[in-house]
Amino acid sequence: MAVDTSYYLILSAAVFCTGLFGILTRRNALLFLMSVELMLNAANINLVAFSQYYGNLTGQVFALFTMALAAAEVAVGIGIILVLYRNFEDVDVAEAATMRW
Amino acid sequence: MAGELAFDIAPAIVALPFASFLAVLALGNYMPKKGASAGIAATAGSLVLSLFALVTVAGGSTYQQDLFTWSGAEEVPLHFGIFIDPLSAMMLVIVSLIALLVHVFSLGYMNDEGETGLPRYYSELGLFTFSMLAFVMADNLLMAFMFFELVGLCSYLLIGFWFREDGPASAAKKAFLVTRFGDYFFLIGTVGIVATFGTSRFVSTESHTAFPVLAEEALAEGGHGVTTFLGFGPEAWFSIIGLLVLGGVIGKSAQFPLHTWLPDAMEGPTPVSALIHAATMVAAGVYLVARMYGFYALLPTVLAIIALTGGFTALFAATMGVVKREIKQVLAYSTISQYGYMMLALGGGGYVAATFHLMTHAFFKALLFLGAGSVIIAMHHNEDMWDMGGLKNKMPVTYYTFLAGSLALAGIVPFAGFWSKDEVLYEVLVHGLGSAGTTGTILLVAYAMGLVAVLFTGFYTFRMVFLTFHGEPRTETARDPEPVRWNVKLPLVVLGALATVAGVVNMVPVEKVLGIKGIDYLHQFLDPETELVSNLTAHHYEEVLHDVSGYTADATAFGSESTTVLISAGLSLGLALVGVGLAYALYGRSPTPEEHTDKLGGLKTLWYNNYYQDEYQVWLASGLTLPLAKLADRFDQGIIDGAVNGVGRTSLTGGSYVKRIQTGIVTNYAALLALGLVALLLIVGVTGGWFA
Amino acid sequence: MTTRPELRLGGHLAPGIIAVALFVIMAVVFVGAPLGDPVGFDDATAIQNETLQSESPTGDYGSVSANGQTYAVAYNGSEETANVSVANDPGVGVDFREVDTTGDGQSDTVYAISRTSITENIGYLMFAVDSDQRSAPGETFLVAFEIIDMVLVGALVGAVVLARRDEGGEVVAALGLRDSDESPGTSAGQVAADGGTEDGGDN
Amino acid sequence: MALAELVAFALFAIVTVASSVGVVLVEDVWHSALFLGVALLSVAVHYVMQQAEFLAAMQILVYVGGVLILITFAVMLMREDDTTEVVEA
Repeated sequence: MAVDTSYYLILSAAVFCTGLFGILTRRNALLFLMSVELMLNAANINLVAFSQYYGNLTGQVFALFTMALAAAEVAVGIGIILVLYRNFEDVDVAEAATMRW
Repeated sequence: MAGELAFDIAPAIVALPFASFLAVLALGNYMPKKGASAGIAATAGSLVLSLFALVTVAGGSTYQQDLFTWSGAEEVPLHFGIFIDPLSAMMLVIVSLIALLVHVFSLGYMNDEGETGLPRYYSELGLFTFSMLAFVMADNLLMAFMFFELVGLCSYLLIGFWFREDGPASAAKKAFLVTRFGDYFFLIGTVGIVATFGTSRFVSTESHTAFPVLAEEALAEGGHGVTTFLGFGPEAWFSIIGLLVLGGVIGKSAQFPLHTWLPDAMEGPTPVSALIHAATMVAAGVYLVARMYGFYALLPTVLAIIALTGGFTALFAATMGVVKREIKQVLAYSTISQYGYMMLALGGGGYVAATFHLMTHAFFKALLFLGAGSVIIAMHHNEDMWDMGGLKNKMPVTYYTFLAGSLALAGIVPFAGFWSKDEVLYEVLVHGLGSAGTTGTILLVAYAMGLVAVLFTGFYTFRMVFLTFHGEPRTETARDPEPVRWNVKLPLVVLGALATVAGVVNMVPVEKVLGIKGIDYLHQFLDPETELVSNLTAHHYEEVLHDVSGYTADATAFGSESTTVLISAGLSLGLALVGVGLAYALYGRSPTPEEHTDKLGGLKTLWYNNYYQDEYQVWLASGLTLPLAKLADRFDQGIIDGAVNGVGRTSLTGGSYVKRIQTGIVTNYAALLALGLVALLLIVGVTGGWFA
Repeated sequence: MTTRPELRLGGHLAPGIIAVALFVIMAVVFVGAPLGDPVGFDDATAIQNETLQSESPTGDYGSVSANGQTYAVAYNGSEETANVSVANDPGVGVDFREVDTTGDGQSDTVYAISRTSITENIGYLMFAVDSDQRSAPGETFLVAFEIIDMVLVGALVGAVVLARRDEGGEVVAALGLRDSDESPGTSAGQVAADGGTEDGGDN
Repeated sequence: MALAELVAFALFAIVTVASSVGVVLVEDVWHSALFLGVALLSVAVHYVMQQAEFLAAMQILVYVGGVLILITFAVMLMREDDTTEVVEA
């Protein structure tokens, strides 16, 4: 009755790779944050899919935790990006290279 | 032994000058006479205690005490200890007496002249006296070495007392470096002795045996019981050690070729010159040989070298003294020459003679230096003898005491120098005549050099006297010299008396010619009967010299013993008188003497330039050692450091390239991560059959 | 002013090929992966034999699907499913329903129906409530929950600390009070956004 | 029924992937944020289809209601003005 689990896996892989694509191609820190959110969601889709596949609720509980951590991560990440913007007048991740070498 | 009051308080002999050093160093500016009083009090105390010890020793006691063991309590005990026997007791008296007189004289030479830095001066004098007394009292070679070094340091400080001028600073450095060059060998020799014998004691105690005794036993038993190194047999190895230690002696006692520092050391204050050259630093070398004479007596090769060095130095330095213009320079070369005599005596088997000459020389040379100091005060620190003349009437005390010292130096009977110098030459002569083979020949050669030096000694001494005191004054200053006070005259008078009569302690020729028994007091004194020093006595040395080194005294070569004595004494006295007469003929007869040095021709230049010793030593340093050092430096910098730096540079360069990976841009890291993940997935997938 | 979304294309997309490659690999693997039908979370199951017991079971809960309805069952310990027993104690999250499976108007089968939803089960798991009401398998997560709780608090504090800054010695924070006499041009939003431009300081 | 579910899945999968791609490809960060909202909402639909209704509710509450709002704030704070384009290298 339900959709085949491998479809969800492919969907998850697609979303994950889209997020990775964003990280690889964009230099805006905010885009980074959003791409990371996409990747986390891909992981969540995976968790939920396997939760249903095995008829075990652990996957769903884990996905909940992931959400909570993602929320926290976004809060801190945005704080960091704000400071970055304040110090460098920019949110380009390539500019903030003060600690390099 | 223990229980004698004089010995119980013996450490105070050393401690007093040290206390004076500390006190003057800390509080000198607030003390009476800027610290001179403390120094005088301390050295006077030392003198009294030393005399007390001397009297006790003369009564037949000796004393040895370990004070402090600072390392290797079981295997090789390295310790501080004091040892008082006739030799060291006599030396203690000489050192403390001269130190006391020099302190008193300094009142006139330094305080009255308004010098600055007097607390420094007196504290350094205190340290100097302390070091020398401790050196004399040392009961082992290592401790002796330490204080030997300390003496060298003090001489450096004192010679460079007027360090703001170029001359004294440079002279101080030269003295330090040259003596240190000798001490380098001394140090190796000390280590060698400790390594070979397991001890460096001069004196046998109940629990330990002295190293000369061990060496004697080892030679008798064919090398049993000692450790030799580098594959040498015991005799050769002992000779090497002896020569190494002798290096320090040659440096300190200003023997050829390390004598060059001594004339330069005249840049120091004149009382310091008196202290250094009469009683302390320079005497230390000769004293050291006398101290361990039981060891050297076993080594005929080393003895021959000592004798030749001494004889050559005596003649060599005397020739240079002939042409000098400055009064202190003449005295400097005479000092070198006289220490040559002492070495000659030691090498020639005349242990007592060397000690005797050490004592008399301490008196008359201190007297001459202090007299010269008095003249220098009078001449407003002009030392050129050609600017003097006619001082005889202006400063009679100085003149007569100086004359007594000069007669002693020249070896004119009956002044102290005659007796001691005569005994030196006599001992060498009889040993030279008596010993067979090369030993005898070498001793006779050394004796000949010493004998010729007598002529020169008489000449330069009285040239100095005539130029300084006789004739017409040649400058305004000499016409109206500055008067000197009691504190200058008192030491002169004391020393003048001693220089005149000190010979009576050992009138061996008189004894032998007239047959009066028992007036060779010094011989008896240095030949005590006690158990502790049974191997440190003059007759023991004589036996060892005869048995091991083949030294034989032949007093009857010219008939009877008294004939030999008379011939020897007459020869040296005659030559001395010839020298004096020559000096009178050239410089004393006319009230306005002329320089006769030009008649010497090429010799004059050679002597003026001190045989170019300085030049060749400088060439050794700058022409030979410096290029070698530069070569070594280039090797070190280029090859060794180059390899090390190369390794560092390689990793630095490599690192600076590799670090380019670390762009600091997140995207690059993410790309690398993703690429790695892709590769990993591909590998795992292909090997795991995911794509089947 | 509203603008249409414009795509940003160009050479900078080149590194994205890695992501595409990753997707291709993963897709190939997933398509070829031998995954069967999902188990799912069923609501009810039929009682195979009508041995109903009144006492509370002690084993785990499971679920069975039958006729479009899902029923909860309680397995009796480690025994086989043949010995299915369903408790009718109201304290256990199972209800009973008689169902006519043959269509003859007579109830012929008893179904046990889970009274606990997935959400309720999530709650039990998350807070480790060892309850009879649990009807779905899974582990408990109380410790992890607490840890994440702490992490969230830390994150909140961290975010606040990051967002505030000193302005002339005075701490200006998002949650702090602001002086009313400050220049009107410096709104809270601007302070946070372009902070540091006025005095050049970053904190 | 199964077909209907498959169609629904395909539909929302397309929406999810398309809006995700939109997030990373559009020029304007603000548009990215909007696309992200769409993507998160469609993921919530997928949760519902997998019997994770509670998770779906949380997805909407936490992500769309919290994270996305935060991101929106950040985007707005960092826009220099409306006419110039967003800071982007």
